[in-house]
Amino acid sequence: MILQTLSFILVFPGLLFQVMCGWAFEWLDRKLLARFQRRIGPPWYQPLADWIKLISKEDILTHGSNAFILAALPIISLASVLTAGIYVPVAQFNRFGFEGDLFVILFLLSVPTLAYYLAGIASIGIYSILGGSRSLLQYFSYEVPFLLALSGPAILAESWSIQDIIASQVDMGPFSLFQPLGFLLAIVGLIGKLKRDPLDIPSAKSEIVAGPLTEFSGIKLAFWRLTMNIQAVVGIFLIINLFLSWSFLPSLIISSLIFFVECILLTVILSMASAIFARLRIDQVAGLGWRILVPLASLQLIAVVLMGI
Amino acid sequence: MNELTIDKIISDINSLTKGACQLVEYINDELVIEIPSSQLCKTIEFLVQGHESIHLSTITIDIDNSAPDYIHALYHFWENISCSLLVKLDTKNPELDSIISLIPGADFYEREAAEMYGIRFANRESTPALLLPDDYKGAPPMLIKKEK
Amino acid sequence: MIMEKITIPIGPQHPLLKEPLSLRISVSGERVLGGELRLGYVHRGIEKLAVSRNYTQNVHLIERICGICSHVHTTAFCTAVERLLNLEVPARAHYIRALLCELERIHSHLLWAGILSKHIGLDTIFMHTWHDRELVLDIMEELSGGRVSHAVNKIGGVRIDLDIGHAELIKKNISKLHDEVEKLLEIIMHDSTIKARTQGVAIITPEEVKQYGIVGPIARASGVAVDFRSDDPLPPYDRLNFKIITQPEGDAWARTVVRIQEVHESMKLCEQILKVIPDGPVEVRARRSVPTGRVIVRAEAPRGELFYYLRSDGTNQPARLKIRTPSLPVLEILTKKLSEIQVADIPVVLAGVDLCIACADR
Amino acid sequence: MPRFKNRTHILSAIIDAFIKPPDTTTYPFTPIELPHGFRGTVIMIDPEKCTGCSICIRDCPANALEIQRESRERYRLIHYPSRCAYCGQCEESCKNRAISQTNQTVKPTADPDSFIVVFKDTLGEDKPKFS
Repeated sequence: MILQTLSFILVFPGLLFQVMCGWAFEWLDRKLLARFQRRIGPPWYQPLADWIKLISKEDILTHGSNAFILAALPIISLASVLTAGIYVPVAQFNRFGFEGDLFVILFLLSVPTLAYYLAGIASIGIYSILGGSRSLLQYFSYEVPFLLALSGPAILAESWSIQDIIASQVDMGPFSLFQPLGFLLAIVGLIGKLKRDPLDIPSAKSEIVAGPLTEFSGIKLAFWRLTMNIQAVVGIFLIINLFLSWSFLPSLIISSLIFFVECILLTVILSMASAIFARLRIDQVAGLGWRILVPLASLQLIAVVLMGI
Repeated sequence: MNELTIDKIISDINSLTKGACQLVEYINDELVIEIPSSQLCKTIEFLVQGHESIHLSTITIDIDNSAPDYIHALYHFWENISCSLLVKLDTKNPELDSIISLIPGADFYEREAAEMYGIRFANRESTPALLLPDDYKGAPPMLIKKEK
Repeated sequence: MIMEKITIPIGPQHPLLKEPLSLRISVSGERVLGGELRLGYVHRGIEKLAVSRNYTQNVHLIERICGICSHVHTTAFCTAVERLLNLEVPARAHYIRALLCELERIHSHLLWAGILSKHIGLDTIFMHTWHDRELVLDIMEELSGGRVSHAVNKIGGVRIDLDIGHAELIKKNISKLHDEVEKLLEIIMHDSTIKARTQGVAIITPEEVKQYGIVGPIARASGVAVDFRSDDPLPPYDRLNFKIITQPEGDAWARTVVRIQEVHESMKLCEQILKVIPDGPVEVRARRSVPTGRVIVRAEAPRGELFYYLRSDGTNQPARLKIRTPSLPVLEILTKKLSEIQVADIPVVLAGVDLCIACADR
Repeated sequence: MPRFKNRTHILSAIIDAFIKPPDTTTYPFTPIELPHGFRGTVIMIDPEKCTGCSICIRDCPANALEIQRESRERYRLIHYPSRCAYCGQCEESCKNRAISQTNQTVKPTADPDSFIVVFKDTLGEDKPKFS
């Protein structure tokens, strides 16, 4: 029993699976972006090679920064996304689901952003501090529409358990059909959460070098990268579960196949978005978030509530 | 707007400087007018205010080794023809009036002239180094004679 | 947002800069209060070096002022020496020089368009434009044997001659480039995120153009039609037809549009040159010692007016060579433009004016 | 406020790029083919043609050529590839067409100071190469 639980945590859907998916996501994303830009792109083992290279690099601390905090932050954020990953059903495999697990996942997915902000403040550096404050500003812009968008399926399913949401989609059909707007907003929110282009303002290279991660190197940076990748994977899994679960699935193999195909499609959408949009300014993001996304998300929510009645 | 013509500019500057100006030469059909350094600001003010699309290309400092008593400072203007003002400076005490109040864009050129040739500019606060390091201690580089 | 004033160093090493330049920008939160500029990191003393070398060596020295507009530098220098020598350069040599100048303009503007897109986070356009630029660099390499340092000019003419194969290659690559630039122009003219980032940023007014002596595409984007290809044309530009492109807005977006349309115009010029290029020799023998005299040459580099002042004292070495590159007046106005903007606009301001630090420092 | 329309141009550009084969290449482990006129290694094919006029040395902008001369006939012409700017001026200046440039790239070296090529040697091997 303990062995089984341990294997859940360490192998599937826990550590090993998440890490593999994270690297697969990174590779696919980079490859797609490269192809959109007329490049060949990296070979399949590139993320692993990069990671190994990073952990073998020297770890440099800026003068005056707290070594313990800087080491703890990437570990905390990695742990929180891995925990979130365990609770997210993968191809309808869900061992740890409970009522209200959606809340827990959303909270755990926010931890890396806060750690990211703290990393910016804690590593003494001008670019880091600017990047940190930017990441917090951006967090306030995308988080509200993201939460509103994700609460749409929960209200429609009348449950805060992901398992129930999937189950009610089996009855009613994928929720993305009922709330396409919510689905779109969830993707935009995910882009903001992952700090990907065009919402990569906290780490805008040409402005503030690498944002909060400027002073990180070696194994800590490797953990940060892994955190970002797994965060992306968990976010994609979450959105697929909430919006794109299908009702007419004859067998487990086909349903898993469809699940992963949907994940790949969502990755393609994310890559395309980063290929075709220029980075926005922070005031434009705040405007976008509060003037467009929040009203749209509220509209969607009202529509969902009306639908429920 | 009145465009620059060679005859007109000569007569204008001539009357402005009360005959102190002197047509030096055409540098391959391009106009060079020598004016006394005291008349520099006045002439440039006239050029800038009377002509809409004139711009200062650069300030060239030139020391002719065959006539080492003078440093030549050339202010190259362009509107529809090239017109350069030549000011002769004393080598021992090279000082020019700053024109940055008339043409703010002359700032870099004056700074460069100051650090490369050691020319002092009156009517401006300072001439911080433009290209050389801040702690450069040696003589102005362009004045250093080549060692054999 | 309440935040105390901090200073961000941009440069000498920064992802934003392709060449070393030191900007110390004081910001309060996201608002930029002002900037301080420091040049000289690539100062090689070329003006001083030039007076200790003979004219033949100087052609190659001057080529190395800049890695992007190297050809127009040597064209201006060779023209200056030829004027002092009173040398009648064959017409074909002039046309080949102009052809390379235009190719260089295309490649410089495309390079710049890529850098601007990269700075606003649009790497796709960066990759696409730099791919298109390769077409031009291929022509350059085939023609002159070097991608950026062409060593084409010599005093008295050019060292290369066009043959049928070159003409075919140029026509083929230029027609390919036509399609690509058409697409690029469509994207830049209509893309709303590019517009959102560049419109209204760092507006340079026509008054400032005059005050600071700003030239080239930046002046033209402010509505000032200054182009030394038509104002003071080196041959053969007096015999070629081309349009001077201006935009009235004066912001970063107008500069973008002007440059991309100039690429278009340059491609047409290349085709025109290939059509009208006369036959004949490409060089004449030049004496090594140059008669005493002074000469001023103004040429239109990709970034604007390139100014050469050359004085000879009758030997085989120049007595004074003064080079004013078009980036210098732009750098003067830069610090003025770096205030009352946001941190995110810094790359747009810097990239939008198309700095060439190597040119400015010399 | 950014408006998100007119995305079609760039979208079609990236889809176009995705369909086409990539334009970059993997690292070439074999020598790449350079254009005919590429300015590469400087060589002297026929030392007989060299008369020791030293015009190439006068014109070389990078001081990459050096002559060690004892008399009109007895000299040694040395080329330093690590200093060379590959501008092709020596080829241009040589009246007897003794020096020429190939379109081959220069082999790398770990020791640039002693990387020298003797173009013509009528001094004899016993004389030291470095002056």
